[in-house]
Amino acid sequence: MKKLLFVQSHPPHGSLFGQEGLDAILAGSAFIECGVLFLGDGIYQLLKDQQTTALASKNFSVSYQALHDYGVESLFCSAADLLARNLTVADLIVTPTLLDATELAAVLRDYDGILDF
Amino acid sequence: MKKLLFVQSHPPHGSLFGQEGLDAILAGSAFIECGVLFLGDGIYQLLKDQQTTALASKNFSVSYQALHDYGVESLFCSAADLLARNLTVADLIVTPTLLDATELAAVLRDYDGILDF
Amino acid sequence: MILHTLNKSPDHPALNRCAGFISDGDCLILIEDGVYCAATNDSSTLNNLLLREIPVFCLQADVEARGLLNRLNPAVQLIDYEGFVTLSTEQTKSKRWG
Amino acid sequence: MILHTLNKSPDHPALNRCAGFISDGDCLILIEDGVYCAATNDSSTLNNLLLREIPVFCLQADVEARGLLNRLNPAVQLIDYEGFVTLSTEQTKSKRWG
Amino acid sequence: MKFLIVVQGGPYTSQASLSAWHFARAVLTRGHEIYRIFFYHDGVYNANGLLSPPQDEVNLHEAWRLLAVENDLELVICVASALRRGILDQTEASRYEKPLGNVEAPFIISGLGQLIDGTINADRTMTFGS
Amino acid sequence: MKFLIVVQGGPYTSQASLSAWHFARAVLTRGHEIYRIFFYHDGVYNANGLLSPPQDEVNLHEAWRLLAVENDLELVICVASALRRGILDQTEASRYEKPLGNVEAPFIISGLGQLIDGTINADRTMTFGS
Repeated sequence: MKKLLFVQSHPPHGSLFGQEGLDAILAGSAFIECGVLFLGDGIYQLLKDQQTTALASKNFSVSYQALHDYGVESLFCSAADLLARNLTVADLIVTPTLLDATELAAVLRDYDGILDF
Repeated sequence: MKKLLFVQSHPPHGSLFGQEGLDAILAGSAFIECGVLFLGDGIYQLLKDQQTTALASKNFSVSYQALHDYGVESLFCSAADLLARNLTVADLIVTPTLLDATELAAVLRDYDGILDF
Repeated sequence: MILHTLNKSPDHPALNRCAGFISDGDCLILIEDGVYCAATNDSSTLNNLLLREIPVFCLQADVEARGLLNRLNPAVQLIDYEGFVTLSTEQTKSKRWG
Repeated sequence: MILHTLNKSPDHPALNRCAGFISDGDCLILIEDGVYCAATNDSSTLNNLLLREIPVFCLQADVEARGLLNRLNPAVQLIDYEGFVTLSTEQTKSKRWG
Repeated sequence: MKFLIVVQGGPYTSQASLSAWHFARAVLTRGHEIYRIFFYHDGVYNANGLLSPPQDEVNLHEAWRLLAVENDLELVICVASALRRGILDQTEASRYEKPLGNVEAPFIISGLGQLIDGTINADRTMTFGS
Repeated sequence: MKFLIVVQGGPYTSQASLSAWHFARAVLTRGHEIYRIFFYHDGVYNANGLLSPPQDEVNLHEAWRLLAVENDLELVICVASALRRGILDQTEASRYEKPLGNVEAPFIISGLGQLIDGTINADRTMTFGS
């Protein structure tokens, strides 16, 4: 195997999928080339200005800024998902590559393995 | 409190909500007048001919036949939910009362408390 | 009168299903991932509820945690957990959607 | 080529989302609550996949447990867990939807 | 007013436990009474005394325990939900021939009657689920 | 072929564990190899030795244990997922000053590296989630 794709499809804080998925991405980056695909509500993990003090939840999303230092450069999301949520890349902590439906399917084909969260 | 409504909104076997919800209904019937509302995929709990041997899951749905013996007579479902799933009451283990949107909202108002599963 | 709580994003069928069960005098509080339902102004389901003058609330801690403080439909009211408690005392019962 | 597994009923957005990611040569297996997606013949999403000659399978144990054996879209193929394993060896990787 | 709070989600996995805990504190702050907190479905995992989250995350087991001890609250977990999920007190552990349980006071294992009793005798029931 | 099986759902709560167990047995029946079974997220609850389901329900902990013992399989649970959910072996119990853990062999607590190693070295990865 050469490249591993992690798929984040849950919004942050409502469940632990995002946080434990990110842990897996960071672990993966030590062993192999990794990409991350944000699908559906998963893109909300990247929204700026998450203030978790009052909720007493962990603001894990800030750690996405460290992905670059871990050598994880390939971040993808669906342009349609972003648009449906009234978001632009300027609203996000890091800048994923915006893809259309054909390009998204190609990303799944391009990677040798997929881990879903 | 005079009457308690249990709402079943999950299909059977995929999660434990249906089975543990039914346990609560049976427990409730010992203390108070109970009604059951099947919403959305919850109506699938009542589908006949569930054969769980190969899956090794518990066929809890047959216990709905015992509700009558427990004094639980008020079973409701949405006519629209049934139609959307290509089902009729003949497909069901027990026969709930089919309600339209206005009648469903009235059921929620009519009961003194609601427990959701 | 019913306090409806909803904890799923508009990606899920909860908001649309819930809307049909909300009567005059009821109110709706969006909690957890439910606050995403108020993150855009173009949800026809939510706007229909607001047009019917159904009070719609968002739990502020959940809004802040998700970075949505400046993105909410302005017709939705922010409350804290104490406000949530007050709402539940004002209504006679509650129904969970999710 | 990808084996797509889907475990949610059509009430959830999984089926529609998944469909856009299925390429020629891929196949789809409906498991757990996913088998409800094949319980009606009028799912345009599923029928579009079948028209594109994407093979669609249902896990028989899940179908039987839910009482759907006589209610399935006839274009969907029933398989057991061993057939599921065989599919996963024939495709080069898998993607979970739910 | 007296509140029954029902927790149906496991700690961390869903936000249900955290929301319920915030709500319970607000009930007390507003001068109301908590009739009982009933843990059902995955909610019973909150009673597991072995929870050892990282130091930068809330320990929900400990948070419930403190809230109960300081305010004399009843924390009841459903026995049927608990047993199949491996949440046992010492009595159940002995019955099922396990070396040691993982549930201690103020969490109490009891039956679904406590859920029904709560809905009947509390003025309000609030359910938090996943 | 060698399979990595990833289990992300808790026993009973979701069907994920039951599906994964059926799939694992079929992998062996078809003459393939199981490289590892990795329990992540709520999947770690399968490792809890205290599971005591009713007699008419499958004991999933016991089902995994037997499958592993009879076929010499690796059952690995993620340490971070396990600790915050109160799933501890004796070593972790001692470290966190708990009287006794609830995890024993053939379940092994290890890190996420075992998940990544599995995806790299197995021929196929199959994930079961809630």
